[in-house]
Amino acid sequence: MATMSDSKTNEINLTEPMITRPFRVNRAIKDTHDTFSLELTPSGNSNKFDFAPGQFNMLYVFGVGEVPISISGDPAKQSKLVHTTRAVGNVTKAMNKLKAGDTLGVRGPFGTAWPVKEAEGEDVVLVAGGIGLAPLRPVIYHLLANRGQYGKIALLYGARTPEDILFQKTLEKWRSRFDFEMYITVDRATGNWKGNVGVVTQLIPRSPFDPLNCVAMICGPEIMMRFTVLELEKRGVTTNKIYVSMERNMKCGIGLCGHCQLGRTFICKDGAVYPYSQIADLFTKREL
Amino acid sequence: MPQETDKKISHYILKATELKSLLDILFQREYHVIAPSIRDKSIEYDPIASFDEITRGWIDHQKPGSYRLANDEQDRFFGYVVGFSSWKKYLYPADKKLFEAEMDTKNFRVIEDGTAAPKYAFLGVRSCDLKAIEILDKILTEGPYVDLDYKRARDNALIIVVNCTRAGENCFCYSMGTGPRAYSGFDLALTEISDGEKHYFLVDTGSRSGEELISELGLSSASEDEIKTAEKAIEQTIANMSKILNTDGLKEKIWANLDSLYWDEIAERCLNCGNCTLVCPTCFCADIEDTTDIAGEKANRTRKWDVCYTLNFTYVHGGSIRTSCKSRYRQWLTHKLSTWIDQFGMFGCVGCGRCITWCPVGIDIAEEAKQLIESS
Amino acid sequence: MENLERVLSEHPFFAGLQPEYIKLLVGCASNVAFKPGEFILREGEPAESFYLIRHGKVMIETFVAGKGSIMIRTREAGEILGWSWLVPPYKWHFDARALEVTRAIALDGKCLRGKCDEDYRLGYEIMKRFNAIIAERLEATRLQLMDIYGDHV
Amino acid sequence: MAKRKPKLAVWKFASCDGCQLSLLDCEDKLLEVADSIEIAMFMEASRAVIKGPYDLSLVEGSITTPHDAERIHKVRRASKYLVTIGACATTGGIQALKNFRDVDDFVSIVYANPDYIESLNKSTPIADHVFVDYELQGCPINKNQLIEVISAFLNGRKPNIHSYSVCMECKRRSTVCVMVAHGTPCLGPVTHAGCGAICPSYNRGCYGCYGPKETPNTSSLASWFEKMMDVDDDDIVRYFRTFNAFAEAFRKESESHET
Amino acid sequence: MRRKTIKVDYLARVEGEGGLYVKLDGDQVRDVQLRIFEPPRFFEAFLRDRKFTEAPDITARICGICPIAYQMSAVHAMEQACGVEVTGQLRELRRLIYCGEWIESHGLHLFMLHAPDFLGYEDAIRMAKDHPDIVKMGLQLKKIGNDIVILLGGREIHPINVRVGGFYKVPTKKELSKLTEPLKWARDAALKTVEWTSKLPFPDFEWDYEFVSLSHPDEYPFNEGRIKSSKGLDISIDEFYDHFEEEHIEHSTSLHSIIKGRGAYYVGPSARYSLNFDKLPQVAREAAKKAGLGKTCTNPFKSIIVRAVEILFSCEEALRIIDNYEMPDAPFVEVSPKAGVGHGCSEAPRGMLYHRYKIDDNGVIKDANIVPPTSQNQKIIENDLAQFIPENIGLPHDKLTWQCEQIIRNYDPCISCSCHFLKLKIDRK
Repeated sequence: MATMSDSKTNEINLTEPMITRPFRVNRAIKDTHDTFSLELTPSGNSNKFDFAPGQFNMLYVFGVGEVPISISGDPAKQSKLVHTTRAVGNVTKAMNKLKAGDTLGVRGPFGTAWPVKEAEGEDVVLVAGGIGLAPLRPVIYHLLANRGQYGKIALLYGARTPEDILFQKTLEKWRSRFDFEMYITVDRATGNWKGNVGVVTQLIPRSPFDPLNCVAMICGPEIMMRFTVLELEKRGVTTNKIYVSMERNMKCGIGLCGHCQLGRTFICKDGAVYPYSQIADLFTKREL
Repeated sequence: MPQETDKKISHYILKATELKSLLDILFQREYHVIAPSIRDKSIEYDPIASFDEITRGWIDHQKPGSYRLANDEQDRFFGYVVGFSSWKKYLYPADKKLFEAEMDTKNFRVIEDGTAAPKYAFLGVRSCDLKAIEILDKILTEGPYVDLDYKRARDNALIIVVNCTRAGENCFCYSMGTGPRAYSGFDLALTEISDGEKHYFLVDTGSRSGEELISELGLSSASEDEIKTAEKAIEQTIANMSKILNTDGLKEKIWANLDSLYWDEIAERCLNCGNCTLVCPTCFCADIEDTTDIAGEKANRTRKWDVCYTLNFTYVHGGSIRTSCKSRYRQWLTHKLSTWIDQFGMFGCVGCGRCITWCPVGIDIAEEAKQLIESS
Repeated sequence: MENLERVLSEHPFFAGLQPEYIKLLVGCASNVAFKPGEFILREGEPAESFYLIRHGKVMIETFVAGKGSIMIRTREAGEILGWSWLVPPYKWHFDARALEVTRAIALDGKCLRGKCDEDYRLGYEIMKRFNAIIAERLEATRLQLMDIYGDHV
Repeated sequence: MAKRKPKLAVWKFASCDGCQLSLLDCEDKLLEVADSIEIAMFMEASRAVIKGPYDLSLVEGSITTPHDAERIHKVRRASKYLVTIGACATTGGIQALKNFRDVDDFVSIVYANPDYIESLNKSTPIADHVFVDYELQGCPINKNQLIEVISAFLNGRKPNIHSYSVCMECKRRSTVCVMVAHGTPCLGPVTHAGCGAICPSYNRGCYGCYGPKETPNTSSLASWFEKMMDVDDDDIVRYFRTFNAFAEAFRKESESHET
Repeated sequence: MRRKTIKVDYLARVEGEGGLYVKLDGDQVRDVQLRIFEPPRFFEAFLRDRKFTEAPDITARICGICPIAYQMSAVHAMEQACGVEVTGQLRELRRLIYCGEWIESHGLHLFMLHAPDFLGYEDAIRMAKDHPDIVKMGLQLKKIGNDIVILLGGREIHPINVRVGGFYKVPTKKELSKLTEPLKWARDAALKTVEWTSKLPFPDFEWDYEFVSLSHPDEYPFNEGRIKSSKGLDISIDEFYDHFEEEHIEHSTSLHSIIKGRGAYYVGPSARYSLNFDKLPQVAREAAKKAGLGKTCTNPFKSIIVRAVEILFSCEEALRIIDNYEMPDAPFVEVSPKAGVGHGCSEAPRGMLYHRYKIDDNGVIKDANIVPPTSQNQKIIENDLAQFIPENIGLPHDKLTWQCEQIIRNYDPCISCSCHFLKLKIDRK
């Protein structure tokens, strides 16, 4: 039996994509009442974790199980791997209890990436709903780090309530930039909320991007993405420039277990990020 | 895995009485020989330890939802077509431990499962099943990620095909272009001829390993007549194959009927029990199961055959995507006959008929596909 | 008056409306401004007008004892506030409050209803525009009700 | 830091004791279980009773008497998690056969002096009375599944217990299908997995002791029995009316064949 | 006058639910009640209208501890009704599966339920802290018993492979031979167990019981034989109801099985042992002798030694059967239903278990009666208590209570089996 020591984890992981790699939790951050981020220190030779914005990892809590979680950190900071998720299931709830110094298993990165290269020279509109902001954050880091390459950048973000807004500090920082448009709306609010109330799609008509020269990236619940696509189309964005991130029951992460099949694609392998035009016909098929 | 020979296929004659010698060589070479034997009134591919365990003198009668063995008047070794199991159970086992992990206070350690697959010799692989193995090769070894366990088992496996000289009632390999004869991808291929007087095998070689076996056996080359006899037997098989699935435009026709009401009709009969997928030689879906001991100090990860008929299969926080039975049957059929082509460039169905025979209520993929298209 | 006419014709709501109708509408229009926190509409009061928001932000809300003000939707520049003037019994269903300094053009509902009754073509143009708004709000409301970011969709 | 051992309690209602015996039948694991949890209340095994509340209660048996109908509420109140084990606790068990008949008849058949028998009209599952955190099906339950449920609860994960058909386990262990190859009626396609598909491996049709699986299409199976296997209505009623007779899918199917 | 009651609300370490109520007046025992509040489950009622082939599976559910006993009594009764006799290797396999149940059930009772009483532990898990080797040995023994039942029956609780006429599938010689080595270990362990139990502290408590058990001319009884007693009863099983009846005692409402005209009797290991000592294999007889047992055992506390002897016997018997095994041609004898009455009586680990069925020509059960061992022992248990308590009245209350419990546990009562006990009403004056 081969024992997987830290020094050769990388090598084994490449050949045995089903074997998880133990990573150390560097910091556990509570984002909202039910969402949290884990900052992991990659193990192995290089202490670096290379990924493209939009990719996900299979995270394994010892003894509890494994779930796909998108990477939410800065792709340029390879020594700091960040995931953000909501504590809803057993695994994510157990993950929420992890503290600095604990160990978490990582397999990945898997899946396709947001089209940051294709978007160069164009306006970029990012539409996020709920926890869907997490997989888009690496894109924003990338866009802002390479600000000169892009036209207008707009983030349209819908959350449930003001308390559910993710990454508040980061958003504040971005809000103060003049080269970054940000619109946030919540589904319901009480008290002192001075921002927008209403669904995220209502932000689309008024955000200042050029529909003919833009790339749109959407991440959120499927129904929100469906409505968003309609609204973007209404503004004249062509569907091959709209990208969506899909979600299904991913188990292996490498397209070999069949659980995340969506028609002719496996989401873990062919997605999770798709050009909308590629899956438009699958998008509204029931129980596919 | 058979290595391509530089020569074209050669033909030899193996007398029925010499089949034992072939097996003896395999045993000598320390192959784990898997061959058809009878278990609980069905043909099953089980490990055998001696030639005597190979079954002889049986044919099978298969109907939707029914399988019965009967005596073979010609007393052949391979008079039946296929049993319910397929070779995937050796190449891609139903339960496979992936790793163990141990926790010490805060860190855990992963211990890979080091058990390697044995060196198999498969005797009696039918052409449809050979195609099924090729499909699994494509999926499990030619994508961006390789299932190394599969690949290792596959690389070491010796494949002896038996071409079909009898068509089962549920066979439709000819429609799917997967049989009844194999042309490549094997080490040896046998065509059994038993006409009352003579009983022998025409042996085709498909690889260097195959050639080596033949030369060790010292077989004589086949005559033109003998080659023709075998060809005729196979032609007869095609002529006798009554089940037909018209594959012209099948992929598109199935896809165009996603919202057909006919799916509801199937759903009334479908038990969503999963038998069709489990007996399918190409279905590869698997579940990844993580378990622990009571103390929470040891954990295991296992891969298990899964089927697209369960609610859990598409479970995403709080609910299943495919809640209705019809959507689950639809998923299976459309995958086999339509989306599989998009994914892997081939049908996911090889026409072996197992899913028809072993469906407890006889749902017939070929018939349902036909009805579905005609009902639109 | 010329100023109002220009403002009306440039407002997205009236885009494409014939100039003679714009002229007609000016007769029902007036400039209004609200300070932050100031009520624009009050639930239950007669709905006698609607507003083309030119600048600022308005919150549509309702007040529930024990929960306070529940915010339903915000409206911003370029958007329309209020359509209860169009449907009997012509009473506001919600409160609307300015969140920031808000400038708008108020259109007198009674006046407008009269003009629409006289000229069905104008009526149809106005109806089409409100229809789109009502449909959009209905869809948005559905989404909001589904609580799509909650535990279960 | 030493963790406080979670407290386990085992409760019995109308039953044969077989399911709680499964815990004692975990010979290899029993002492391991006892190391990880405090067996605080388990009358079949110990005269020591440690007071509640309990972290995990395993409840065996169905509710058949007014006294038990009250007692189960006390159990619920004393339990953080309540897991029912076995067919009696999850579907009313074999004693739910009386649910289809007049209970007074039953009493008079068995007892000379019926007046002393205090029994409710129906044998009902625990979940009819109190909230149940998890139901482990089977008559009897599978001890490995019991260990799995206990370790899942202790480790805060979802038990790896599947509600799909017995066929899944049958085919995975590559047992020949008794229905297809032998013509033996088998409830496997509509029955909840968990036993390991024992019966077919002994050339016997599944008799449904694990109760209905998820989305069971009992009517399709029953009509195949009738049309293709010459099974009459009386026997179909008997098939579906055994150890999980009162489970909804089985109950409805049996009722629809009553002549 | 000192009034005192001993009350055990829930009897622990017995299968099923029972309690004990004893009323004392000074050292006079006014009342002893072994209370059964196992809810009624009406097996005899819902067996009606079922097929005769279903009886083994249905009656197995009466008791999860000794399902084999129920299955055996049921199949024998049905076979008798239909005029079929199961012989040869199939009969041997039935004995073998019974060996498994005895080893398992006796192992459970001896190590897990009974032994802790003698050593002052509340349960075997606590006992394991001080005597890990003994408890582990017990668990291992029990496991081997279960392994026999699993192999022949499919699973240890409610086995699935027993049918009227034989089995659904019989094992190959190779499969059976896998049990040989573990059984050899078990035999040694059983020998040690006999020795170990013989050294436990036993109260001086003897009684002139009427022992009742099956008795067979050639073998230690499992499935077949005549019903004999130590006081001269010798009847065929068909005659059960001619000689036994279920009596209604005035102070109690529970049914007590008695021998007509004579009263209480004792079933179980000590009864079997005392009536069939000669039929035990030599190794068992010798071990018993070494352990200080005579040919009879009249101290109910010493039933723990007898159980150990029976485990030893079962291992020996199982090894004999496996050694001589040849796979039969068919796993079962075809049994066609025939209207009639059938009786079945076999020796459950805790004593004689009697079944009687009336079936019609289609094999539909018209009437069913089941007399489980615990119902037969109930009166004798109460008698033991009534005798024991006045002699030990000086003991502290807790200790006395515990000893009363131990007296009940001497009988390994299985209250779930007591499918037709009545709920007890307490007579308060």
